[in-house]
Amino acid sequence: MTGAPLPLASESSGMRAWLLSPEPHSRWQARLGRFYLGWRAFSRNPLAVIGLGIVILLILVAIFADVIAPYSPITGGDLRTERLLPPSETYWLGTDDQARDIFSRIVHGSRVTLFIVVLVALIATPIGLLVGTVSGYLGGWVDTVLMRITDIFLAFPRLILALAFVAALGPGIENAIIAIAITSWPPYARIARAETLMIRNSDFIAAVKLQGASTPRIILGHVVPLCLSSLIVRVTLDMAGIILTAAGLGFLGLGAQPPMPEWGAMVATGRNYLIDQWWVAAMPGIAIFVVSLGFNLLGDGLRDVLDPKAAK
Amino acid sequence: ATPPDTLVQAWQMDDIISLDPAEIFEMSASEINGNTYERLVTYDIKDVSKISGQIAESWTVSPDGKTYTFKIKPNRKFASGNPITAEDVVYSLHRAVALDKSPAFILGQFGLTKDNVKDKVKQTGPLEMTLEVDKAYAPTLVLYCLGNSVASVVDKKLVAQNEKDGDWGYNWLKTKYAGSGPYVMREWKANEVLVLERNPNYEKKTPLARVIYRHIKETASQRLLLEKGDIDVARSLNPEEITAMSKNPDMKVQSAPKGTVYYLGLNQKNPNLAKPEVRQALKYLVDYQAIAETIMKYKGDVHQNFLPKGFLGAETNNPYKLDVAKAKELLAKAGLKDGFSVTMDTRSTPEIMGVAQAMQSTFGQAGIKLEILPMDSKQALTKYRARQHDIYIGNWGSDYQDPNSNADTFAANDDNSDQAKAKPLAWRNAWDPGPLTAKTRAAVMERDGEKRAQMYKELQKAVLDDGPFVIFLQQTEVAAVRKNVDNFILGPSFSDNDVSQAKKN
Amino acid sequence: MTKPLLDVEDLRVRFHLRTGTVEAVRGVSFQLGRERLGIVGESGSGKSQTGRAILGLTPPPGEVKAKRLAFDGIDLLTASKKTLRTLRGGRISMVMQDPKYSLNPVMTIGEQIIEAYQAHAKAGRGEARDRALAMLEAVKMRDPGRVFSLYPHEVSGGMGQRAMIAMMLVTEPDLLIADEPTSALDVTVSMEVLRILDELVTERGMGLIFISHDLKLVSSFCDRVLVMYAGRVVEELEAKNLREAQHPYTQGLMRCLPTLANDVRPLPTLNRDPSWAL
Amino acid sequence: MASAVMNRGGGHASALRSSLKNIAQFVIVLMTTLLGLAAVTFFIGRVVPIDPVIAIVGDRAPPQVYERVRQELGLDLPLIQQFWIYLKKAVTGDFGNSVLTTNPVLTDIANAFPATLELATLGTLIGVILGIPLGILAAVKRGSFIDQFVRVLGLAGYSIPIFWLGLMGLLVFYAKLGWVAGPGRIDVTYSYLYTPVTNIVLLDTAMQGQWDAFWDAVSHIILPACLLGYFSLAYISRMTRSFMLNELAQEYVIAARVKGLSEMRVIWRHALRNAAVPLVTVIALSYANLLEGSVLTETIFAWPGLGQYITNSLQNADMNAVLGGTLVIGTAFVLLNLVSDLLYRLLDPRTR
Amino acid sequence: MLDIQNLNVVFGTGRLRVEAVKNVSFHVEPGAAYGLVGESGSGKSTVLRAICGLAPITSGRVLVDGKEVTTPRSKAFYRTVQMVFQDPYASLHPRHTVDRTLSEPLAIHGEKKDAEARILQALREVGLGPSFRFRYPHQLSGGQRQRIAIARALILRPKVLLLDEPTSALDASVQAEILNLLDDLRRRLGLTYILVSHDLAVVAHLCERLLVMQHGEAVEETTADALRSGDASNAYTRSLIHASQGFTRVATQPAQAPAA
Ligand SMILES: Nc1ncnc2c1ncn2[C@@H]1O[C@H](COP(=O)(O)OP(=O)(O)OP(=O)(O)O)[C@@H](O)[C@H]1O
Ligand SMILES: Nc1ncnc2c1ncn2[C@@H]1O[C@H](COP(=O)(O)OP(=O)(O)OP(=O)(O)O)[C@@H](O)[C@H]1O
Ligand SMILES: [Mg+2]
Ligand SMILES: [Mg+2]
Ligand code: NI
Repeated sequence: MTGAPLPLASESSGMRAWLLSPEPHSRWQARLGRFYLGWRAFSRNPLAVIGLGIVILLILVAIFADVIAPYSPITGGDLRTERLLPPSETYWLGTDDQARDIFSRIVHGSRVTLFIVVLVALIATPIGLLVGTVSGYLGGWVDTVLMRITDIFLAFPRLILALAFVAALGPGIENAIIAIAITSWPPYARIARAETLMIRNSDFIAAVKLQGASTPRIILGHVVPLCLSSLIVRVTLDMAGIILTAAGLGFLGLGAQPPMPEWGAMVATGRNYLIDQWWVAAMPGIAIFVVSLGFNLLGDGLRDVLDPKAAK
Repeated sequence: ATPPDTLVQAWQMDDIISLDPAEIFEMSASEINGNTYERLVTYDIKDVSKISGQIAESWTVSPDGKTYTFKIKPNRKFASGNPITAEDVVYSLHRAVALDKSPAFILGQFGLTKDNVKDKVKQTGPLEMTLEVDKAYAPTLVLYCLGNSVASVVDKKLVAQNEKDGDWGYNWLKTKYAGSGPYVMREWKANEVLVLERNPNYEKKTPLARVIYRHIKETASQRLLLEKGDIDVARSLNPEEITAMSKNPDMKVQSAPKGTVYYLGLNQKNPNLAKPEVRQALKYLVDYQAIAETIMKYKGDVHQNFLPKGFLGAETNNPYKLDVAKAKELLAKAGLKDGFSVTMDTRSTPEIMGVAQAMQSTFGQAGIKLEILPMDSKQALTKYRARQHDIYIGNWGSDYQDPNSNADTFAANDDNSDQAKAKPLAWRNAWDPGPLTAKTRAAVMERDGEKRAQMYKELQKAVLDDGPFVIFLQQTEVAAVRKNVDNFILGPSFSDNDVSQAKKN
Repeated sequence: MTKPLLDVEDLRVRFHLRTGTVEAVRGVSFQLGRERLGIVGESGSGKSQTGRAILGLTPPPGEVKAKRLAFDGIDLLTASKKTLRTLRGGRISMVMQDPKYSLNPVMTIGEQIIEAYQAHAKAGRGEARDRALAMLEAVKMRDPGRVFSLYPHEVSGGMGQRAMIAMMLVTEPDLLIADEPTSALDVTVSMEVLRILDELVTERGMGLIFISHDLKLVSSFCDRVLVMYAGRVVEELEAKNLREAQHPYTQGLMRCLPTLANDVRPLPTLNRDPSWAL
Repeated sequence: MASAVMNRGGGHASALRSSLKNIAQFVIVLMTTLLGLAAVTFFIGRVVPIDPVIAIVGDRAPPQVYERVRQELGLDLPLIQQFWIYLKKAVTGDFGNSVLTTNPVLTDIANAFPATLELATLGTLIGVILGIPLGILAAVKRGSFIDQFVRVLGLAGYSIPIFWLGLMGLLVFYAKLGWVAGPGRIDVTYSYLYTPVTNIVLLDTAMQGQWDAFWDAVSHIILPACLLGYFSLAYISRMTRSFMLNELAQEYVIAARVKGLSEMRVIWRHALRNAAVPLVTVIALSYANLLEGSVLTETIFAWPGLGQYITNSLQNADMNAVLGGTLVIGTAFVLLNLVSDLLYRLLDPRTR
Repeated sequence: MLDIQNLNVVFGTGRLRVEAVKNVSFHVEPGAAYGLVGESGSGKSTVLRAICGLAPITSGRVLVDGKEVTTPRSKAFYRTVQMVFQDPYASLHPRHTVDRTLSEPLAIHGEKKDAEARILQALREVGLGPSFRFRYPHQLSGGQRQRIAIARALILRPKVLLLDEPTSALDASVQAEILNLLDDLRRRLGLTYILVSHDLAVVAHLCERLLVMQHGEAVEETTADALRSGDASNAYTRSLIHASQGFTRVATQPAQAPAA
């Protein structure tokens, strides 16, 4: 955002004027104002708003799963009579091979999905950020070593590495998440490093250096916040990939443990009934698709807001 | 579509790791072996108790029951054109024992070792040889073992040509062929394709020129290929797909019970599982019928004894059924009124996973919290062999057609210590079967068929009542075959799956 | 001055943005003959947008309106894309501020000049090459043959700017718009570049619009000056009379510059009157 | 997806010296990367809770067989020593034998890698041929219908589970419509008409003039290739769009317009020529990703490729095979990096 | 106050080697303002950056208050010497408010207690009111940004201010305001300046003495008064003076060609 010229016609209401005030009176007003500006830019993009809606919906569903789901996601009905039923009024999205209600499972599965997404973001982003900024800022042999390591991780077949980790740590959703996180930080490190390289010679970094700031202080306080936005965008865009990788691990039987209603695992089971009982795989598949799409659209919108140079 | 003189099968056959008969131990490889090699004797797949000669014309057992003499059929040839002689048979047995690969114990159990095999297995004439065993075993046991793939007769001349550094030609034969069966193994590309071709020297010429096995992991892909006619037989379909195929007018569904049982192994190191009431309770917490009719439809029938149907002395009574109340009662008696938590090592195949989840649900009804630990089969096995599991869900296929094969593992445990050399299933579940071990050993020596069968019945009863095994199904192998294929035969064991007389109309 | 080369009346450039509409140029009118017209004003006063609007190169969200916008009798507002294209580069050219950004970094300088020439003249490669070399020579490039095959990053700023001028003048346009052509250059180098421009204008009789924020420079270089403030022309006068400017804005701009000649302390600053923008 | 970060420097100096230096640098990079990969893979192999001996001898093997094989594999030695022995052998080109297939790992890979290479190359070609024009179109017509279309197309590419799309593709185009052939690389009927030389079926059949076989192979590869192509298209078109937007906003594009060039020329000759520079890296990355072999696609299409090979091996603790496969992929990755670096230099005079 | 002796700065090695500053010496008295002029790339900025440790000193000595500086510079050094950069758009952290920017130096030096008051005072000193305190850089004009940059430099109460073309990115009217501010601050706070600029008039306006640099070398040291009277011994200096007077149509001696 550059010094935007004043709008000619602006029907500014009190609240808006306060938010957009060129003279904020407190840190909070300044921050909120910035946020509001971002939100305004964001909300102009209908697809991004849809994305946000989807993500919020996901969160709501995850919170209220117990209320929303009509049946237990874990214990099924009678194997002989309620197994693999097509969508109907009783079972909105049909039942699966264990005679469980697919809708209830998807609803509860949203928690797992959210868990995966949040945890991977919380593990991978800081690693990538730290490796990238330290490497980019310090340069020299630190850079060489860190980037070599990054390259090695990057050159590693991703699913294989995840598989190996899961194999080593034992299957289970937490380990799958760790595995995914461990395989997904290198691109973030690369991005953060590229960003850092651009920032590190800028005058404002020179200025803090001249105030005697220590290296950690510069990296954490000044470099990291600037890399964060492009990273957030990237992570959001990667969310779909993360869910799908988790699904891929589930598909290979290494992700979530049954009877946990993990969407990827559900699709994986459903694959056996794909042709005749299409709903078993299709329903969680659609859920994955919608959520990934939501994250992608959101990421796209965020890119416009947080990363104006990439958006153009 | 497939060529008229070629049968194309789709199969999950990534388990093949060797085609050397001395090493073959896996399902897929056994089937290939069955169709490409011959053994001294064989049995009728419709009635396995009828044993007949294959390469042997006749045989006799010495009165002390320790020496077997075989006469070889004259004028028969290997696929290479070399004549089949007693020398080849002796060589093959020497070779199997000397190489000492995994299945070598099938011969080794008769006292044959690397060092003594040259004296115990001897050529006594151009078409005559003798085998000497260490004890007077039931002759059927010995003969069944000689009908096993490990005792396949290999072409000595051809193998010797390819021998290197005294390896008995092993490194060559692993991927090549030197036999006399109806088909010749022409090409094997691991995880891709295996091609059998008609053996011109076989006495009963096969109707088909070629049989191709394609490795197709994805069952849905197999089904689509079958429907399109790009394969003739789909071997790995899941129950729902079989159901669909059975309704398809172009297909027929064939099945045969196999000598494999599905069971839960309850580790006796777990204090809860070590209680007899708990073991019993768990046997009442499996919905046998529902599993057999839904998840395992076409894939297995309810079976609760360790000897599969078709084996000598096999019991067919299935006393247990789902009875939650009874189970609760038993649990209360064991002092576990509120149930307990337990894990189950589960191979992540769709079937096993489905069954495990069904059990998870019924166990839950009695308050037992079952946590399923999905893992790869090799991993599950590693843990199982280290006795680190709580419950292991798996299957056990008999190594040869004799009841001892299963009794030896389910009902006998010579040494229950952690350092034990042998690791039968009883040992893996840390179960000391007490007197049953001796009984199992005795049954092997019983030469009277009737009496022997009776002994096995007793053993089965004991294990059924108190053993740490919840046996629930006997496997059925099922294949969807296109209507125009005839004489595609699924036998009682994998080596009996026979395509030698298959033909296409 | 008979028929003007360029006739601009009430030119307006608007940008419809998310935050509202910005009017960057608000009713600019002027006429240009074969002379040097300077446009000065502070940053953001609309100088560049005026220049770009003439060439029809207002960036996407922008919208151009004018009562009259004619070049040599051709109405630029209604002209077809094709006509515009032949005019652009052919008869009207533009030299931009920074050679670092306005030369394509992956094409050699020679290629870029040839391309400009061939876009307007049906000429073979050989002829175009000769023209390009001649043009490089005309802008006083010391070793035209070498510069011809250099990439933009391989030449200094001054050389790049000269190459840019060569590229824009190779088609012998009638009107050249120079948008701060020297502000990225050193004082000494910029004098050289200006000298070249000056010669070309005098020799070829082109019209020149010289956009700059440097009043001192414009006053010494141009014939006539437009002073812009907030998208409007607040004053138009002969360059040599700049010191006698009437408008307080122009006066202010002139005075607040420190000079070697007389040392005023503190420097007078500009007191902006909101009425200037009206 | 991996990033498309570019940070390649370069100076101006005699080409020979710099290229010599580059070769040396490349070898060092390759070596350290491979060593790192080998080490990580090797030690992963040791922590995988699968007993490699069981994978070889099976479940029923008697104890003495088990013990013998364990010693044969050298599993009784200290880890570091095992790794050292492995490295020494690997240097001489001996990656050991695969347990699962009994073949030398190198032979297996020589079979599996071409299959993946064939698929990945075709997929990338599709992705490039369609993705770049789409990306350009979206950038040029920013905000228009086509832009939204490309965006949604791309997003869908990111979001749809590949196994789902793969099976649906088979169901529709193979089973229902019959437009393409089913899983597998070539029909049995044709599989004996040619001799595998490169193991790239399309190449082998074409070189041997077996056109029927060639077309059959084409009909087999087309669906999985399109599938992978779609995923790489999704990525490439979006990156193209963003690079093009970036270039189109540059001053030199305006300068080109000032010169009176046609819009086509401005876009293709000026903007794209510059956008091509970072795009090369993106394409190389997406190609590298496909070269890893998509386990899931390969499973569904019964494609005996590297992804399946390694996964399968890993599940069976067949560590020789996993190591070999990982090293091949690592090499491919580093090589692709090198190629994209060279192209980068070629395309961007500033880095020469 | 500041003594530069035979300063050399070399960047890179081998074919990338650049001798940015060659053997430059000068001395600045406390409270004086010293100018550095020269064409682009002549090493003016590098001299400043070398003084404060942003560029390596290859050889030579830099003395502040008679004491040679250490590498890395001590915290005390930063309290003595501060710098203002050329581009006000690049010298403020885009995500930090003015408040954060100004409190950062205080936090670094552990002077948190009267931070509030000092920030407000610093703002006042550069002629900005408290209403600017919570703005982000994008909410400020170029001139205002430069004032913030000056405030940041002053908040630690340094004795020496290094000014690297502080006004060249600004409009003429804004430049005047900043120059006045700098003039005023120097008088009030008794600061020592080193000012880099390519604009002779600006240097002459602010400084008493100045050094003309070309290709990394000191060409001539002269005074503002000498500039005004136009007597420069060096040809290069003369050409600078000439160029600063605007465009002259009469054919003159072509100026020094730029280094390629
Ligand atoms: N693409 C655009 N979108 C929105 N507003 C724009 C755009 N381009 C220019 N403007 C606005 O138009 C106004 C005039 O800009 P212009 O570039 O003509 O100024 P200028 O006089 O050339 O300034 P400078 O001396 O800084 O080059 C400015 O307020 C600017 O913010
Ligand atoms: N970090 C660096 N690495 C390599 N070379 C550098 C570096 N910084 C400056 N230089 C080189 O040192 C020389 C002097 O640069 P410097 O920035 O000091 O010039 P300047 O006189 O400030 O020019 P300007 O007026 O353009 O700011 C230039 O040739 C420049 O390319
Ligand atoms: Mg401008
Ligand atoms: Mg400088
Ligand atoms: Ni990138």
